[in-house]
Amino acid sequence: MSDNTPSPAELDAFRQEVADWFTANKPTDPGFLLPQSFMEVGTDEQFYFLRDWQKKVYEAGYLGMAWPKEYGGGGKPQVLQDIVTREMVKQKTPFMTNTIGLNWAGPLILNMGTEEQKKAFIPGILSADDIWCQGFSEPDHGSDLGNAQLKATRDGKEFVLNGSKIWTSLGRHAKHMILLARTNQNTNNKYEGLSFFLIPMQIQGIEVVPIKKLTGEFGFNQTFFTDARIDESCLIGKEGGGWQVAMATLAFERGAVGGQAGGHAMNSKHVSEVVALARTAKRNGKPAIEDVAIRDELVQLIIDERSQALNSSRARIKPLTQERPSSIPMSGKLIGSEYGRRLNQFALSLQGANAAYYVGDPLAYDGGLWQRSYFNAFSGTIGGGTSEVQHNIIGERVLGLPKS
Amino acid sequence: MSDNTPSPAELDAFRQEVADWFTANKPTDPGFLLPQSFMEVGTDEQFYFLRDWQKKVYEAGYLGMAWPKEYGGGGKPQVLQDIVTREMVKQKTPFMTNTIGLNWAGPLILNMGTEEQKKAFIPGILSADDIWCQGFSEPDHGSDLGNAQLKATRDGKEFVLNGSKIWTSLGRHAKHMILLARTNQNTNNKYEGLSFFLIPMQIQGIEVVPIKKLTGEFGFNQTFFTDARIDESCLIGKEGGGWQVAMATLAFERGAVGGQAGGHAMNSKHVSEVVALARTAKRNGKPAIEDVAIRDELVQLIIDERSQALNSSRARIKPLTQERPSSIPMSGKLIGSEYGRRLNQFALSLQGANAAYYVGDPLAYDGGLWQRSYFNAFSGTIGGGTSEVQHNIIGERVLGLPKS
Amino acid sequence: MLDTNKKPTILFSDEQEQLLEVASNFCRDRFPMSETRKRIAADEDLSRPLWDEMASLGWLGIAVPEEFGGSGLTLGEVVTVVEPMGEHLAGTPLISTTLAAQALLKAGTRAQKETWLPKICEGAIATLALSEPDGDWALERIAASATASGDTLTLKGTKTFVTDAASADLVIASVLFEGKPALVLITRDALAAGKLTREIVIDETRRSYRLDLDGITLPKSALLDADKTPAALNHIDQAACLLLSAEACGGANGVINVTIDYLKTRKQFDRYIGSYQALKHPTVDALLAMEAARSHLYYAATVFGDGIEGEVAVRMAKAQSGSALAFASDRSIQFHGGFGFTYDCDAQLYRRRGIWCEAQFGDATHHRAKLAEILF
Amino acid sequence: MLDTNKKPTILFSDEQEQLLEVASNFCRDRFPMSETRKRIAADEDLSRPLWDEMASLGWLGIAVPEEFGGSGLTLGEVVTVVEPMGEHLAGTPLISTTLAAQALLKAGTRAQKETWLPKICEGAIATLALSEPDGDWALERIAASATASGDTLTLKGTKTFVTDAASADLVIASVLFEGKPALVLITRDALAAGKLTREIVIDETRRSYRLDLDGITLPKSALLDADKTPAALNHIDQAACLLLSAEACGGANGVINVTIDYLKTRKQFDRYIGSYQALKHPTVDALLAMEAARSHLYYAATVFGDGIEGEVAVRMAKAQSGSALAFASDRSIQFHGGFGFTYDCDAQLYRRRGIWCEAQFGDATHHRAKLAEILF
Repeated sequence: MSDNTPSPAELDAFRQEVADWFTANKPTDPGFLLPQSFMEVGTDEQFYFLRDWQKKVYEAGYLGMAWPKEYGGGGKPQVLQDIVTREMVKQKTPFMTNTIGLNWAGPLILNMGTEEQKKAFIPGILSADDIWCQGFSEPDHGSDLGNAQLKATRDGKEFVLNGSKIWTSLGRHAKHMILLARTNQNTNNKYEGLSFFLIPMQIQGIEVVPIKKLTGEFGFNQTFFTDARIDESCLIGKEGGGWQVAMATLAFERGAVGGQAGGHAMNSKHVSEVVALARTAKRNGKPAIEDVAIRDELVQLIIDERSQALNSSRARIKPLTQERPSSIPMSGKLIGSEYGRRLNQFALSLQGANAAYYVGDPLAYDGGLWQRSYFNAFSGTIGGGTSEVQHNIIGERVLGLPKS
Repeated sequence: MSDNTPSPAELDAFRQEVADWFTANKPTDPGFLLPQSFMEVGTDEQFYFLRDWQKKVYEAGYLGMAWPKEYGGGGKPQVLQDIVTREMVKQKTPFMTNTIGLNWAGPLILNMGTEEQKKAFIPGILSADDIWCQGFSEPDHGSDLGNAQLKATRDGKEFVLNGSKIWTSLGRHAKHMILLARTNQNTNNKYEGLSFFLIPMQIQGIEVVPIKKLTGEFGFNQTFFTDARIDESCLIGKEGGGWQVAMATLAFERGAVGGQAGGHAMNSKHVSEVVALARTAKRNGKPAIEDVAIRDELVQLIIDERSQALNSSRARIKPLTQERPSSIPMSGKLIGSEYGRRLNQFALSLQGANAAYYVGDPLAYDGGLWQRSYFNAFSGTIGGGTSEVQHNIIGERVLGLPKS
Repeated sequence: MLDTNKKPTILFSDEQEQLLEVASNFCRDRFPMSETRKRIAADEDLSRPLWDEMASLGWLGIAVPEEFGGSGLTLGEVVTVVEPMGEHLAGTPLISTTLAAQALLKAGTRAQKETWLPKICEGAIATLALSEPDGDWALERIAASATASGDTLTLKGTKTFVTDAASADLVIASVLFEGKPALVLITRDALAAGKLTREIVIDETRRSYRLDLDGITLPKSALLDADKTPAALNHIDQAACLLLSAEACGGANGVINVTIDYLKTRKQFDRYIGSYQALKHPTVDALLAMEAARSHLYYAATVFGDGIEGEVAVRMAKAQSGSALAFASDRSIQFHGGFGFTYDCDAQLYRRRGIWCEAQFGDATHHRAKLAEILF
Repeated sequence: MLDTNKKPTILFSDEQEQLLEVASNFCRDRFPMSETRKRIAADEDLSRPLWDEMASLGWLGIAVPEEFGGSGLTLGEVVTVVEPMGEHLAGTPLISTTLAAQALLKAGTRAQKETWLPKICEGAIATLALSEPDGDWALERIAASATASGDTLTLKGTKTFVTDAASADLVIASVLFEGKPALVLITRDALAAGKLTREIVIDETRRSYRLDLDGITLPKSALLDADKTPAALNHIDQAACLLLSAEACGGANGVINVTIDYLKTRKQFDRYIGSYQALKHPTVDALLAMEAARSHLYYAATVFGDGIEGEVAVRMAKAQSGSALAFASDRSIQFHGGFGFTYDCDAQLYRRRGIWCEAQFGDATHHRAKLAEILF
């Protein structure tokens, strides 16, 4: 996006500047347990804390650095944003909470939106003044997006929305939603009846109902649409062309193509933190890490975490992936989510009797983060196609095994 | 079978007598590795050694003790035979190799056979002079017995056999076979076309071809029938009533009903032997059993082995099995066979570099028994319905889950 | 070393059979999941009438000798009551009270037994205070202390996971006294306001408290018999493992039933999801793990207290049952898919119970390590 | 301690790419399973022409400096040749010879290097004699010994798993000399008849021998450089782990392909068995374990020799690849059903190779224990 590529020396200087800024400005412990991703934002205090943090980062010039200046971006080379993002991960700062805006809606609007849409939406996405949510999944056919049934019925220059969407994170705080809806019930091909909209959330006929998660907390919602009317200008892409727009959006989300605003979206737990926990927790009067059975499992987890990083590295080397080029890309979600569940579960087993504490008890390790994180890990092994479905997909598409 | 039930004192005396006899008479190491069951008898030297041992036990009066005297049995109470069998297991003597005769054919003939058949067959079964084999499984539909396709076509007072049976252990040494064959192709119900025969093996048109096992050894055969003619007197049960006879036979085999001749049929490996191995094998200069990771796995194996014994004990207590009475009986094969595979595999992992030795190398632990036993363990997890099929059966019949 | 060639035999008494049937019916009737959820939502202690009913059934005195008002049976009979409670996720002070009574029986003075055991049989709630803030499972590692000055003991330290303490008439705490582990009897009146803090625990059916001992004073007669205390602590450890095993076995069975119900009724891609082997086979594995745990449980109940054989059996039961419930409930969440991720799905309640059962008195790894010490 | 936050990066050179392609084609062509089975049945050593062809491709000198007639590349390039050999279950002296050359390079005297390395590059077969009858993986624990008398060394003891020894021109054995581990170079002419006994090993593609050292005498000049020996033993250990990892990764891929072929063509109950999730899902797990092992392998190849980072990487590769092959081949036998139980099914050949690969230089448990020492 910029002609003047920075020199190595400039990059080094920038790296240092960024590291210093985050060291100086990253928020201190708010006194309550923070979520690990936007899907877990369950309370207002969590939300406002995270929104303020994103705003601060943006105002310091460290978000949307490679997005066009005319819409509030920095107009700078992507490499600078990447440096910032890596530093945020490294310093374990809170994530950027307007994730759907920054990684899904924003890139989509910049790529396919009208000039008006860009002007209207992009600045608020970056500043976190305008929160976005997504309306893809529906109850009863979770992973089967193409089967979306929420109706958008044309009525002159408007569409009337009826139906419901589920797992709408930040739905209560969102100003806008990206929505996949059915504008035509009678197509031969179910995909051709879908259209894609950018809709306002604060209108009559839209009700957001929080879903209590297995953690006992909130974060997801079910959104009900009852004769909610939107203008036809909310369409993005062609009427009936929603499936293509949705696929493009998911490609942005996966980072398969560029265009994300930057900043990290998730504070995943790493094995190094579990190692630290094993040094603290006691077993028979000694640190748990001195127990041989625990060491053995910890090493296996380190190997497994590193497998994922090494898979990514190897995926970029063609001669080392030519027999089954899709094997590593298609299995990342399965491996990562199952690893996450296992890591968190193991972290509990280190805590002795104190594994039974929960979020909010002063004696809970790390404020009960591990207990909550274990439960939330199921969003990875269930959401976006369960691990069982992932096994099918890999078996059939990578190994060419017959369908079940 | 006897009126004069022995007194406790008599039983104790008998127990001592038996223990003394086996201590004095059990065979010494023959200098070659013995099989663990009749299915693994692969060489003539193994066969003759085992046949002689059975004969010796029989002639000492310790086999078929509860079978009728008039057919060569002992005519004594079953409790005495049970004492002998337990002592054989305890002293780890070789098994009784005419297993099909003692546990399948013998009880069947005593139960359903004619007086002539009893006179003709029972004494040779006990003395091991007449070895028996079984012809149930066929290639291509291993577990689906009811689908047997070997044809027995009536021709006057004879039947003409055509087809093939697989996994016929001791087929080369057998004088007789119990055979399930199709006497009628045109029944509505596939089970009604089956008949059961006691046939001679040494006739024209029967060819026994050894199958080389994954161990590199022999023991199983495929038996080919080409216009082999047998007399109709070979029928046992009614023509067309073979399925019922087969089910009755399998009930004898499982020991679900009494009537077996006694003596044990298998030298299974037990975890106590793996513990002994772990005390011998070295790791970093110390006995492997001092390695904490190994101890942890060993304890789990001890727990799992004991689970099986405790399941059997609990299965006899109705109030403790009433929710799912078939759960324990139906899962024994799956649990036992998978445990066997796991135990043997773990035993290999204790042997350090020497795990790579195989049967016949003087440095192999226990003569390479563990390596062979691990491979042979697959006969348990594959034969008689694979572990995968067992999971289906338990899921559907015990838990009532829908069919796959 | 244990003779692994010996065939272990489970015995089951007529009393066990009767109690199991009565308790199963009682739990089905009194602890439907709707009631459990109501109680969680209201954050209430167990209703007193329900507790009194349990007392009137004689359940609090099952393993208390007749001379003290009990039935004179064993903990093996208590198991048959706890197991169905576990299946229905009942959260009652039954385990706490039973264990406290065992502590009294094993190490109480004659006066303590005569005062408290009959009251417990009639419905007094009692509990133990053994754990400490480091969460170490080694019960003999005690930081809390008692110091004597004349006839008065002054306590110091913090005890954790003191279940049902707020409604308890009696707390028995472990402390160091004169350098050795000791048990002291703290009556409700000795607990000043503020001494108990409600803990936030993962199993929401539990009522657990942190007990601040600092400054609590007791008469010296509050000490249990010092000579018997080490054996009593060992006994309590094993008794707790036995009862928690029963609770976990019941829980595993309960959550397997929750899973099966869903697998039989939920459809995806036009098939009942229970027809998919990816769900069916692990559910079978959960069943087999639970069946094995149950066999170990009732063997442990059979040989409880029988020296090494008893200790081995109870540790095996604890290891196997904890793992069985953990596996069954973890898979249950997963197999419920999106619904499994919601609070409304019962799978999570069992998963929370599973974490509780493993965290209390040691998980499978801990007990396997202890078993290795005994067996090898 | 290792920085687990650092992102590890695999590098892959042009030479590696070329070698991988050439070796893959070569193995497909020269080592079809039919040839492997013929060789097993005939109990023959590798055909000399085939070995000479491998030598002429330069594979024996890949990691030998140019001054000694090699290509001056690294073991990372050897990995790309060994991996396809593992996939096709080729049993050649390539690993033995490469490791022996490494021993010479790291601890050989100038004269030893100049004499032997060029010969090896041209096709001489060499091997190591490190293991001893107790099967312990700790290479520094040595019972065999050498004693000097004047200029003559007399050897004593037994070495095991001396692969390809009967066709080897050179054996390098570890012994204790003056109380310290030493390496001695034994040429073919120093081995009297009867000193080598063919071992019966589970991997029938291997030719393994027991070496009776008793009474073998050598000139003192047969000793490798004593100062460099400890480092050389450490290097050999890691080099062996690297090459065995390559072999195991190749084997895992090979047996997964065997399994997939069967799952796609065999029907039971009127369906291709590969459509059953009970077979499909574990096969996917085998694939993912193999992919992970391969990633570890090529990272280990990238950082080989790089101190702690290198050692950690190679131990991880060895642990992961051994487990991957064990799992994939064990499941392959099972999923072939009755056919899997026969010698004709290729799954057993891979299972045997898997046991060999784990038994040589340590299995996953062993390497995890070593890793724990480094990491914690």
